[in-house]
Amino acid sequence: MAKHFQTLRHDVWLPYKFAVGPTFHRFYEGLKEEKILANQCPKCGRILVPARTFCPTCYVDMGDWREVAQEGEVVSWSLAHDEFFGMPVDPPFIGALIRLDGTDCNFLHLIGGLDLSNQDTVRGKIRQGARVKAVWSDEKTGHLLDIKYFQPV
Amino acid sequence: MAERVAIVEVAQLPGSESGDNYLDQVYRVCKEVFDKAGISRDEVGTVVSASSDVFHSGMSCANAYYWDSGAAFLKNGSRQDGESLFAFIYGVMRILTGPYDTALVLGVCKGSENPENDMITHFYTDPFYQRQIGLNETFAAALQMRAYMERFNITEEQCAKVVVKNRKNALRNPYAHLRKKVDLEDVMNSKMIMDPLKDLECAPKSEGIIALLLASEDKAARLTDKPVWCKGFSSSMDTFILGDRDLLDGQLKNAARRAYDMAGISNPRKEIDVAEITEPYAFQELLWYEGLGFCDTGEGGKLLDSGATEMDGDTPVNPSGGVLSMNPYVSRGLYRLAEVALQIKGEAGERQLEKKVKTGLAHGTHGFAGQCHAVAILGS
Amino acid sequence: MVTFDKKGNPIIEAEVRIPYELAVGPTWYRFFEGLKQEKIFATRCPKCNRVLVPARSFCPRCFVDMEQWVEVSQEGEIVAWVLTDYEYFGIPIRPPFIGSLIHLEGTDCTFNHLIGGFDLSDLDTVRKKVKNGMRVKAVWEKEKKGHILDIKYFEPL
Amino acid sequence: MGRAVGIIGTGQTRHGSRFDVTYPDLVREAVQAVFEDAGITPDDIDGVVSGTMPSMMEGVALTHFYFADAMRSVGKPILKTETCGSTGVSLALTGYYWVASGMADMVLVVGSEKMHEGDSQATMTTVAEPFYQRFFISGAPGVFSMQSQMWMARYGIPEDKLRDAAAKVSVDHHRDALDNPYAHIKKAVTMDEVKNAKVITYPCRLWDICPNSDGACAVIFACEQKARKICQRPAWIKGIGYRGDEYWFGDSDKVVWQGAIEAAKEAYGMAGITNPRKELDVAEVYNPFTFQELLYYENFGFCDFAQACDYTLKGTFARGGELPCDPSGGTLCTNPIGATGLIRVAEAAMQVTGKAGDHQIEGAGLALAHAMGGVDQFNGIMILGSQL
Repeated sequence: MAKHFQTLRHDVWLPYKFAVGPTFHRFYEGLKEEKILANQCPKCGRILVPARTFCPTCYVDMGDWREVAQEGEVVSWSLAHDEFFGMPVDPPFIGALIRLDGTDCNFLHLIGGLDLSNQDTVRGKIRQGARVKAVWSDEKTGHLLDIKYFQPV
Repeated sequence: MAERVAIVEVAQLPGSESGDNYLDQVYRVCKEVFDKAGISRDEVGTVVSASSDVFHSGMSCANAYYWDSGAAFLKNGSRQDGESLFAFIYGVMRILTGPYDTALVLGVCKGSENPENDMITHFYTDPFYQRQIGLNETFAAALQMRAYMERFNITEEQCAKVVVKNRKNALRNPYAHLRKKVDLEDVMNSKMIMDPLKDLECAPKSEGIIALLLASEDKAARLTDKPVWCKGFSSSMDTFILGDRDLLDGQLKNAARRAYDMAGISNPRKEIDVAEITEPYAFQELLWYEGLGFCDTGEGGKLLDSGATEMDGDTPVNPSGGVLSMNPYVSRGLYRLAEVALQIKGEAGERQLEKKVKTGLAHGTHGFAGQCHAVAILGS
Repeated sequence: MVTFDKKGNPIIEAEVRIPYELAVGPTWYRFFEGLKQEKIFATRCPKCNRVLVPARSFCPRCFVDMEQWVEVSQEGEIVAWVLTDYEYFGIPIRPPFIGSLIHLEGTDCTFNHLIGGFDLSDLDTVRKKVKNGMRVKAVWEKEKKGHILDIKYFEPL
Repeated sequence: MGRAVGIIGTGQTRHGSRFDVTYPDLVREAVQAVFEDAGITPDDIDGVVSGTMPSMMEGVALTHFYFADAMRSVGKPILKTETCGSTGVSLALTGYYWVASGMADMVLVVGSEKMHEGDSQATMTTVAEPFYQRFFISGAPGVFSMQSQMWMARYGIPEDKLRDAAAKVSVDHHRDALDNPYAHIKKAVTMDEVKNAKVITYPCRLWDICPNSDGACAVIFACEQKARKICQRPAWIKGIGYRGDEYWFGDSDKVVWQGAIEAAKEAYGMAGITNPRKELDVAEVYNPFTFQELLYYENFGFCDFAQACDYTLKGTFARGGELPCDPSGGTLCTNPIGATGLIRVAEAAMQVTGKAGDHQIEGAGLALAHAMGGVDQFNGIMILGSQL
């Protein structure tokens, strides 16, 4: 950022330790076993993924845990071309909202496993309603990217 | 208890990058608004500012830094975070409650000192899920835009036309950051950032330091012959996790409905003479038309095509050039409000609308895909 | 990646570094240029007449411009001091160091800077040496960068 | 003035090191507690006020997004207040003004901090700008050490006496905290332990300084009509005050501290208090450092200048004394910063409504709550009473 006036470079550099809590911990443990875990609200009956501590709508503790389908439908997607801070993988990549079968919310993740170099080709292949399926990373660390991406079926 | 609260005067700094020191800029804009109203710092009752630490040049507890520059030395004051329209309504509440009969409302964001906005919006995410997928405001907007296009057959051209309209309006606004005309082709051919969102459809990162002086009815009568009244206000918050939300049926209509009820507005399209709305991504202006009740659901593109929201239309939207022409993230809501106030006062210079402006709407939004909206109604 | 704290709770550790670039502006610029020439500049308020250091562009109380520049004395009295001998992430100066408020002669506020030039390793020795009201004088770095630490510290006279 | 406003419920988390839950879950703990205490449902709420201290304290910015569901604010109007360490009282003031102005009848106010997730001293370093003060403000303890030293020097207070008074404050509050189910530090300390503890920044020693805490607090404000209908014993807001100094630490006097004096004066004026030590029954003074609590006694007019040590050593401000201060153990024993000021307000409300349990001051009818923020810059006060 070369500027035409005098500036002072100033980095804010801070360390954090985030409390994962039992709910996300169990969800991450599931990922390590190639399972996508959700839980169900005892009041409204919705199945939410990732699993939550409480239902955001009913405000009651979530109930039964269950493994959900690794397949679903694309609800919305975007092909990222540029590098940005905090991006999960190198561009180009597709970020997407996916409705996993049997769940009642959209799951934010990546779509991959296809050639992303040409936008028009991608637009031809990925559409709202397209079926996708989870592809797992070889090494699991208990992280959202243990699922490498969702691939068109 | 005061019955009504007015905006007395407005002072704003331009959005372009400035080598001036932050504190000097804040001081100058406050001084300007006092001079316009003809009052001294000592006479000011209370001070409410808006700023966000993360959009504040890397200094935490932002309002500590500019407290005295913001005229608040030994005054009762407070600060709102995230959305500067919050500071406006908090100033209104303070006057309504008393004993203060004036309030300085300040929006502070020196964007030129910050990293890219999305580096910062990334920190809105929870560290466990959405952060691991790299979510930020542009990412969320791109998902929202595609959903909007597919569900309602909104075209990429309709979205791009918002940019053309607003950037054209900005040519007449000396405070706007980007003052260069763009045509439809420029927008359509601009770099794809996150498909379907193109570079020119995303708002820039701007400076924006702005001050408004509010007063009770009695006090306003002594300070100005053109008071602009606060007629209605509300805000509304949406759920946190993006995948839990219906991105096309958000909280704007709740915020708008409550603000309209307060202002006694039943037909916004007819009763609102001008609207300044926060459209950090071009397509959002179309979607917000719907949320504000300017048209039916899915009809945002058609409303734009009809020309109704152009400068000479029946509901001009963003005569200032909007956020696409100037985006000081935190203070952008107050810039919208100031523009509406100036239009009502008839002091909007070259961009003054030809028709008589009696009632105007200012809208602010922050967060992913409009997680939070605020709507203010002003009137003569 | 999930690790565990000492009680066995799962945590995720992360470090965040966000870059900002601040506009210095003409007042700080002139103040820092002064430091390069071993001068400490203040400005005077035309209304309340107070001399404030470092130089300001406006008086926070009177809310008027402060355009009259004055070079102030490099000597003054200690008003308060604190020996810091603990460390934390991102601490800008390596401990031990003494932060202090110094009333420079001819000014109407106190100046925040370091006291140094002697052994700081033992609190009791430091307490015997450093007292409020004690006179101190600026000691300059050989190489100047136009930075507040061009004054190395203030040394007891 | 605006409409009368009352507090109809308070909720706190168990404060301390809370790595057992995520941040929204912690916030929810306080919000659930406040709805239970007030006996109302979220549907009754017209608006929500949210606040934490600096955004980067926990590495999540603009936390009102993150807590939207935990605060039950979805679909509701919201405000987000942040004023450094005084955030908690500023939050309460926001709730008060929202209701007093007539723009809402019932407002939920939530303050929180999860300080163990970040590095508090590193974050606080970023409160000082990098042109000047950053290099000389050695964290919060450094600032307060300088302030107490100026005080001692100004009045020639003998060091031993000041040390004894500060130690007594620490001993008393650590004992008080044992009776507060929400308090973080629950350990009795002796005068000798305090006086001989490790020096952090001279003269502050370990037991003179507050901990880093995780915690949240929630309070519901209601207009007079609703408060009377819903709640048998609301805590009425009798007075409010707030003042801020210049940003630079060296620009104004922090011993005869105009910001603190005028904030108190504003609140006393509204509440009709002329002799605070006699008229107030209890005070929750923001006391992250023992020495600072003593300084506040003087600036708030609980005693004359230079007299705080004498009164303290006599027991005037201890439980059972003339004006008990911080019977909850105060900030000294519990400091989740963004919640801390609101905890003061909640504790004051609990005292005047007889809900403070084991640390109840018998018959308390008028209470002061206070918070301080910035580099000795902000002071906010709210006075609560059992009678309107």
